[in-house]
Amino acid sequence: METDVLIIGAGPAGLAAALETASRGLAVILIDESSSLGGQLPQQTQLIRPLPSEYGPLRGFELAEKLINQLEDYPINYLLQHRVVGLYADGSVGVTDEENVFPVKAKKMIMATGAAERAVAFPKWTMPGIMTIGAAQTLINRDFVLPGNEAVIIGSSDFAMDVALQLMAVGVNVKGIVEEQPEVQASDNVKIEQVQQSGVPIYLNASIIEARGNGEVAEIDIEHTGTVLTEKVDLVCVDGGRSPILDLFYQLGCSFGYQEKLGGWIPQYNSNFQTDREDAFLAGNAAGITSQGAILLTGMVAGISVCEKLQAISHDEAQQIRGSLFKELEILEDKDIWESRIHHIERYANPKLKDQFIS
Amino acid sequence: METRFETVVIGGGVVGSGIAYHLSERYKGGVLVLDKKYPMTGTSGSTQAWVWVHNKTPSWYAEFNMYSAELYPYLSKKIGDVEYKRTGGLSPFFSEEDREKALKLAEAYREIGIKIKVLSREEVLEKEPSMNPEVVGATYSSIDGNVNPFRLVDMYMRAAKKNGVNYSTYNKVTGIEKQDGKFTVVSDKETYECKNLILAGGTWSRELGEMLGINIPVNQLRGQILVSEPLKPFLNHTISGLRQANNGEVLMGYSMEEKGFDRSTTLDVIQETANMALHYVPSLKKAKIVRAFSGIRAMPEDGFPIIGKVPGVENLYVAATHSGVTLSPLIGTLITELIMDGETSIPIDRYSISRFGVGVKG
Amino acid sequence: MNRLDKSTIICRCEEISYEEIEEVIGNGARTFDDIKRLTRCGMGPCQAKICTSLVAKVIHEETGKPLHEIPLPRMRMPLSPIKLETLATDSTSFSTVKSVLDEVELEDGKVR
Amino acid sequence: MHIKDHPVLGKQLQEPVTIYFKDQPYQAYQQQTVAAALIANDIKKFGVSRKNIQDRGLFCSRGRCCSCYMTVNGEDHVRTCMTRVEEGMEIYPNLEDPEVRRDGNGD
Repeated sequence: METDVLIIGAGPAGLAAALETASRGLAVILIDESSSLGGQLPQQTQLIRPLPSEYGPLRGFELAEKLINQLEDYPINYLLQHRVVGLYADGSVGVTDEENVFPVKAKKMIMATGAAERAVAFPKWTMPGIMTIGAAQTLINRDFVLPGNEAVIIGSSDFAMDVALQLMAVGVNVKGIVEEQPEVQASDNVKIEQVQQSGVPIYLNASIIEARGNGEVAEIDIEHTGTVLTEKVDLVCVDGGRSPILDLFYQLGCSFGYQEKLGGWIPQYNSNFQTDREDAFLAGNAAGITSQGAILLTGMVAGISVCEKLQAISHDEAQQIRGSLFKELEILEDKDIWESRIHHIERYANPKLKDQFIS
Repeated sequence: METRFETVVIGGGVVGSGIAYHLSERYKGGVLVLDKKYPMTGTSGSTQAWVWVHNKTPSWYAEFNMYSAELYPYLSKKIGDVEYKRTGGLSPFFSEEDREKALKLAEAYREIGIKIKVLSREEVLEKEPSMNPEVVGATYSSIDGNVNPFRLVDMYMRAAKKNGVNYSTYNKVTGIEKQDGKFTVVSDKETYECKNLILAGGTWSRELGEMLGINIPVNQLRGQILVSEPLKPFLNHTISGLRQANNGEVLMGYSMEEKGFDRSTTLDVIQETANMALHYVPSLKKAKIVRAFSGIRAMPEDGFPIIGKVPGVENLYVAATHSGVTLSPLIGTLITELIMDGETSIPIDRYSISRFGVGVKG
Repeated sequence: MNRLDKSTIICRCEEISYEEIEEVIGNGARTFDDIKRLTRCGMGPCQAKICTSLVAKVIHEETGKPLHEIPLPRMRMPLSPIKLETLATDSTSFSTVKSVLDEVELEDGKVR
Repeated sequence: MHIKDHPVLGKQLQEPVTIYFKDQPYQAYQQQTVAAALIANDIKKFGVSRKNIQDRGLFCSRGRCCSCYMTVNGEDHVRTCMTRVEEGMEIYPNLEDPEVRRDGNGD
């Protein structure tokens, strides 16, 4: 299989990049291991704002529909339920449909492989009924299944607040949010307010001593201000934060930098969202954990840069569009994340980790 | 930490740690092992770890490997369980022409006391029921087996440390000099002095030798290896190309590529290796592969080990070889004999570095 | 990270605890891969996708090294587990993959 | 418990599907994954770990942690969080290492 552009990951970043490239006449293959487009968006039932100007505030699944519909009149080759296995010596990407593994040779690649949730370890954290907040959200908003009736959430990011509200919306009794740090990690005060008004206590400087249960979680001990609180639960959702998924960048020999605020190790990339491997671009959470609006903008930048490199648009036009996309990104993105991203791009020439396969 | 030692070993992999352990059993002087990272970041940590004798050629080299294989049971008694299993080694073939080659091999080995049987198809399938029924025959040697390389090096280190050997890791050697009968070893963290110096640099032996103007002609030959998820035990032998570890995973791979120090893997070789594994054992088809790693063989220019004293440089010893896992008990014993007794119990002049016409350059 | 109870599992595939990792760090292991080779931590089906960040925290706590100085583990293909038959092609030609007998050369009927 | 009427997404569970866990029939719906369908039927323990035989179930639901490994229609170590239910699916917990011998002489 040959193509101009291979986009890996059909989440918001991949879909945005697909629009920029396919709408300018480039042959695009869009691959995702899930059976549907949109990545995690379809299960985001909360209102997403801010979004780039042309999108306006939408709920996650509405945004997914819009991104998918925009691609309707372009001949994109969708490879759903396909996943990347690795690379061939000539640089083509090894893809599998679970029957065979076959090479896909692309002139340029855009990796929109997203982020993965980090685990939180405490005694017996491996019991059934203990899962990530992303897993709980997937169950209620995509599979329409109640993961439990009485829950405790460990961690207090914006994502954790969304999941707390969504669990309560489907009737789960969220008995508390446990945060190790002295202050709530979420930045959206409206959501924090909503969670507290629903009667959910947020325990700060608190940690989990142990979970207990037979075959599945039944009880959890929370240490808070010197006292031990035991809660009867059948669901524990952990929020260990998220990090970019790096496996494919690593196989490509990309080098990495480290930005705490962007999720830790990040592939090195310049202002074209090009990694230090000439034919590999990136977009979305893979370029640093950020909000949905920013994710879309990074997909557009990567798409525009690829169009420029494949002469689908001129350098000047690309510079002009990128300029305005970066301006909008600065306005829309959380200040700390924006500054970390700029700092990361500035250090493009001196990565912290490189030549990982040369011993 | 002390900076003067009677003996310094550069390189803490299976060969270097093997030497340090065997030396520590008899030697009373201070021993320091230097490694530029932590042991097993090189070949010792990325190997199928066969303890393999048969079809190593010529026969004197097979004999050398056999001596080492025979030391393994005693080694396990001394340093603890290294998951050494003398499973017997099967090298199957699928065409009648190979049978002639196999018979010649068996005959050549019989002369030096290595029993190799050439099995018929039925005998192969009886020994290894999961083998592809299209197999035509196999060479079989009861001495072959395998070991867990991680445990082997770990147990060597623990036993050596218990006998007083010091390890300094993440401490790369950057320069070596010899003046008035002593070696000065300069490394990232420290400068050391010692009487005896042992070069066990594995794939980096050439670079190490150059620090003393000595040619240690070791090249790099990459091998890619597939690892399956742990499966219920079903493979009885070490088969040339794959084996099943104690933990149940099957290791598959027998490839050779000249890629210098590039330890990446490629789907090209991975898929070819998968074809080989399925060709040998079709029932592996549903087994899931969880990892493909690659290791760099430390391959001396002529393929044979470089062991022993360095002519012209007193108290300098070198141990650089391929099949370091198979040979580590023997090499450890031989180097210890050279240092303690000045000579070895079996002749090793074939393996001397002098065969490369080496003298001290400059 | 619950540092009080060192029996806490860090690698859920291979069930390696905090104290097992702490012990090998005490013996000089510094990177994820050092720890993996000595304890099997990270060798399970998930291939360290879950325990990488947890082990990095243990290394940080035991050695004081900041997280940005704790390198990534060596990530390998396949990016997630895959059946051998899916990987295999139907070709029977082998170029780089050899059989051991290939290496045995005969010179005028004798093994060289 | 299935969410028949989602507060934001409404009635999404349309085509029912019957799946079998340890030979017992359970109710699922077309677009659900095996893992989700089992949880809807209060089955959270999908298997046990290898060394300490500890219970395991859904954790990451992204196909990365492999804690949701089960035997589905005769195939071992299937990631049930990434596998959609199909009518008549036979599902068993993951209790031991896969056995290859029986596949060898089967199909």
